[in-house]
Amino acid sequence: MTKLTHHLVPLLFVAAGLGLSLIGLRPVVADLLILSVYYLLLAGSWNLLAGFAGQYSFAHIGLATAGAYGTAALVIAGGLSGWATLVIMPLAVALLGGGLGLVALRVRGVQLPLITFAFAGAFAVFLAAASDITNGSMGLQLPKLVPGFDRSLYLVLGGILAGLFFIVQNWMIDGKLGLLMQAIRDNEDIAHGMGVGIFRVKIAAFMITAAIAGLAGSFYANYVGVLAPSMLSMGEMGYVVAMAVIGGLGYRYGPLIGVVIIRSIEYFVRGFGAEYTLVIITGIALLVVLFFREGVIAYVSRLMPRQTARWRS
Amino acid sequence: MTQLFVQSLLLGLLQGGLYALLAVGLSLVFGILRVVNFAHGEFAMLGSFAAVFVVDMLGLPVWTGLIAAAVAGAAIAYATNILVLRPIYLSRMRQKGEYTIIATFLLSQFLIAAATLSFGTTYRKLPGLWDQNLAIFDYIYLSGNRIVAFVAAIAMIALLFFIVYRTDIGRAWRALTQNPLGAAVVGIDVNRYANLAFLASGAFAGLAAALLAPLMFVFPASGVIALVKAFIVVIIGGLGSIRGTLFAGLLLGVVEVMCTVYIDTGYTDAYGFALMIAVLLFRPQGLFGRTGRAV
Amino acid sequence: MINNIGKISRRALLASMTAAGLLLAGSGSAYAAEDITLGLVSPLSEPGDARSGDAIKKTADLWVKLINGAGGIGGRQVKLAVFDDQGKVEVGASAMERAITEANASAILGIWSSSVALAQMEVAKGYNVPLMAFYSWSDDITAKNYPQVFRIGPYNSQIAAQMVPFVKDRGYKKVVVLAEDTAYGLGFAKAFEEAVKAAPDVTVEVVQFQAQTQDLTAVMSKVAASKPDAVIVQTVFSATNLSIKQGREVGLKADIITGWDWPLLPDFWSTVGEAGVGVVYPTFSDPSLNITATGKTFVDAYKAAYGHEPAIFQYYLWDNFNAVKAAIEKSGSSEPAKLVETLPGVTFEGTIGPVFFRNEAGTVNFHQWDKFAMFFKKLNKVGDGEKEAELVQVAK
Amino acid sequence: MSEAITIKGLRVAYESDIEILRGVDMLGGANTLTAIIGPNGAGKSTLLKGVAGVAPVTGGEIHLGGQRIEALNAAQRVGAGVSFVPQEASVFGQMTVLENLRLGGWHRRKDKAWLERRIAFCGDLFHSIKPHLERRAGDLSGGQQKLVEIARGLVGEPRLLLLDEPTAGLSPVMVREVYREIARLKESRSVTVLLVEQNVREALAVADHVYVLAMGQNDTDGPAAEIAGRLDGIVRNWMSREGSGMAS
Repeated sequence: MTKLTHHLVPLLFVAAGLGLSLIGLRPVVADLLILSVYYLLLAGSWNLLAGFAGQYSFAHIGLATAGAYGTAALVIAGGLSGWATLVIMPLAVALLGGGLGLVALRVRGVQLPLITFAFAGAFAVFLAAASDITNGSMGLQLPKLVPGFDRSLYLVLGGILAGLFFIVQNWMIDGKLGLLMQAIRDNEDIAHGMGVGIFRVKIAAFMITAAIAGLAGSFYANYVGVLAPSMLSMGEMGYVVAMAVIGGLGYRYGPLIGVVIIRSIEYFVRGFGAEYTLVIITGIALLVVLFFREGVIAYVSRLMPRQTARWRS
Repeated sequence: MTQLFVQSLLLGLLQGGLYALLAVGLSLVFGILRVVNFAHGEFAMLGSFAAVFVVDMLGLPVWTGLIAAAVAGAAIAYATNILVLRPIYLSRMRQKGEYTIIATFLLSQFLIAAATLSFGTTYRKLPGLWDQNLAIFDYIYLSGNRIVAFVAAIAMIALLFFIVYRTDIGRAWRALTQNPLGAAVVGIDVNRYANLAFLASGAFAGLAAALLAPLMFVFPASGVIALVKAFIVVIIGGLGSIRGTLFAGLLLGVVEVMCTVYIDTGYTDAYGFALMIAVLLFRPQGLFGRTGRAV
Repeated sequence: MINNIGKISRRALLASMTAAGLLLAGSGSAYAAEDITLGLVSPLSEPGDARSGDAIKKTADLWVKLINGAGGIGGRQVKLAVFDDQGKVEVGASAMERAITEANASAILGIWSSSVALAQMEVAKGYNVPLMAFYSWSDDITAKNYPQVFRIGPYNSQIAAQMVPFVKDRGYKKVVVLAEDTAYGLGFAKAFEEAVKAAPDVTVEVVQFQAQTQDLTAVMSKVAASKPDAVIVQTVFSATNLSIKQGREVGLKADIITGWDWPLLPDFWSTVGEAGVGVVYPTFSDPSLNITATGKTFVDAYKAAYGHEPAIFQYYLWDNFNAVKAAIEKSGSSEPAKLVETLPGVTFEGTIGPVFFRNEAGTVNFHQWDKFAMFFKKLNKVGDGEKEAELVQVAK
Repeated sequence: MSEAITIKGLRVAYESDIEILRGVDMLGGANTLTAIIGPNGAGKSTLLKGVAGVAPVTGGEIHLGGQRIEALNAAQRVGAGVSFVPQEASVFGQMTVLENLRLGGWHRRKDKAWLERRIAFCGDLFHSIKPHLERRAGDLSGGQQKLVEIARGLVGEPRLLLLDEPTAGLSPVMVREVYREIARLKESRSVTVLLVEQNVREALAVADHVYVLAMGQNDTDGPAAEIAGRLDGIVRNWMSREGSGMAS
């Protein structure tokens, strides 16, 4: 794809959001699409962090959850409007992500997934146990952006947020930061030798992707209107990882493809019960991991040899 | 109040022995292959189901359940290595370590879902070898099964120490852990010894789960708890260090019990995480790990 | 602008729904009257309380089978639209919306966890569809006075109040409430702390723990060391069995009063063993209970179908279904809005007595049926079931 | 005991389209020391790895005495008598020198009496590690560690010893130490040695025969003394190639 196409994609999403809201969708389909935006923001930003910068953090869902609970706190205790939280929480979570990075990035390689895993685990215990603050598993209710069950505004907002994500992604990948991130991913020692400020680049990647996760969490809170600790589980993290990996880790549109595939499967198999959904989704993800190691995008582009170079970021 | 203190300390130590047994295989495999195995907990879970099957359904004696658990755990670990991990670590892809984490993570989610589907979510219990509550001088209270489990755990870890420091298999493992290149040039077949390490890892996890089963319960998601504990132990002790694993297991057991009793009962699982984070920050290689490893 | 979009879409939505309805009516059984759909939203998988979800599903399936076998409601067949809430509030709320908008459910039944129910109430209110609670104990469910929400079953503050006389009569001076960190556990603990103020010489300590825990030995050591007279365990997960087993293991000598009907679940004795002897459990069920003809039909059919006795919450669920049936018969319609209007006035024979709703606006007794008795029963030997358990006390 | 090695048309490629060795021929006489020199990227180390079986051989033949070995895997080649001492540190740092030596006889570990004899023999071989047999190998100096690796490589009674830049990264004092011992090893005339070395002068001083590689192919070869004579010309030739950027 050319650079121009990359810049058209955000417009496409904004237009789709507007169009769909005008057509009017069945609530179930609208639900599916709106929550898919949440997953797209998460899988997409995780892809930037893991696929492009090579930093496999397992705290990403934790950051989104922090964004969601932060939104609830601002709305309920602070009396702010939901719209304000959509601006404030990404910034706040970026700082949180930066802090986490300062701490977690002191370790390298496979220890990073482990320490972020520990942070997420500890946060999950806190959310459930500190029920006097978080309301525990009773769930924390907050007013939605739009009272009632009208989804059209959320479809528009979802389209805009998805578009925004792709704009940020284009800016990151095509810019200097993206090059430095990939240099670190491919060989940290060589990148270091070339004078790349490794720690600064990593922190920047952590903060930007954390901001996107925070935005996702805030969007989720404003849409769903009720939060519970179950939002932060290893299963959810696995879900996001599966999306990125199935689509193609380190590919610009990998997470998008992954979200489409997994959410569709989920939509069609959910009638069988949650266990079946999980078996099917994790089974497919596992097969992709084992046999199409670079994800669906890489596999498809190999079938179309002429396009290979264009699909690769 | 000293009574509570002594009781807690003892409980923590007994619990810690089992944590160490759960974790020791994870550490062994990491040392040899640099693979962090997120499916380790499911080796334990499936092992304990095998024990339930043998003892409950077939009606065989309890000790056969322990053997069944070890065998089942070993078999699944072996299959995991051959089918999931070997293709990755023999490939030429970059960031293999991280990729094995993703693969085993998804495998673990799949095994939990599959087990839920096959076995249902009811809690099952395994009878123990010594199903009796003991009141020692009416001061210390313990179940016999806890003592059996601890003694067995320590015996198994002692056996592992013997294997590692006194046999050729152990020499090969240590060689692979200390210098994979050196091991290759002296002609040690990494595949063969990785398989053996996985067999041991699965057997120990399965056995640990079967020893824990009479104290707790058997159900599909039980592996998650086992994995988290094993992780914490391995990180604290230092990846690849068996001595460290034993020490860290006991430490985790004591810290969990003590903090639960003396700080707040609602945060039991958080204490382990906190300990793990602290160790990673101040001594990333773990208490017994060595600096400059290829981690 | 935005409002306009909303209007358009809602109109479009209505149009499409009507079209779908016509299509359904046209293609389906053209001669028979249209089927009635009831939504069942329950925890059918982890991390929800899937054990209870399973029991709920069995009860619902049986009810639909019996009703359809007897010719349906007013000649119309009943079908269930089953959704899994996974014990998660957000999943429960969206499942409920699916049941309403996609399956066109006339009423939603089978809700279990209070947390989920509280989120679903907003959906019920928004769509004006009846939501039937039976064993979700949070006071808020009826105290919020939503016209669409009904409960045939107990609630926390009443249960807690009934427990105080029991504690006094047994002479307990020091009571520990062991509560899981959920709406169920902590909600009860709070209500009990409030209610026990009526008995100033009883001291209460609440010990909170992680609901999904697998190891309570440390917690139980602490409880045992404080040497209470009684421990009230309030949890639905494995911790019911764990607290008993591990409590005795670490030398807990106090009486254990544990959650409701859990000791009757099939895995109780096989997991707890000897330690279960002496456990007292409060319940709303007892052989001395006056089971009506309706109740007897239910119990017999249930035993025939599944080979064991139903637990008391399944009785209430049965009454939930019958309440919806009564409302449909009374109003002659399965329109959700009609049912919301009709339900407060229905009376019918329930499983353990006549059922009618108290409609005291502004209180917890709004759309609430509460004619249940509370029994305290003691398990005296391994394997004791509901019939063998000794009745220690009754609170009405 | 030891054998001559004959290499014919050896090709090595890590990825299908990038060939590092493009047909190399070589002959190392039994019990001689053959040095391989050449510019950076000439494929010297790759040649040793190809012979040791740790780099993928895509064509050509390797004869060790009467045996064809190019189809064997690395472990099987150890069994066939090939011993490789790689350039990177390969010592087992947490084990004692003796334990390191014991692992050198891995492929015949069941033969206990033979193994003990070999450990004793090889432990005695180099003056500068003899006093340290009970110490942890990781605590020795870099040069001593390299000697431990060479001694370990000799425990299995190899027919062919492959030394890949044994002095890379060592201080001049240690370089001299290692070469003193390599010279002693050569004098004992007990093993065929292929030696890859950047320190051309050290290599020429100790070698019997020298091969020069360039760009994955044979450049020239001859007896050590002869190559030493025309070294200036050879090196000038490399420089011009490296300057043109074609060597790598």
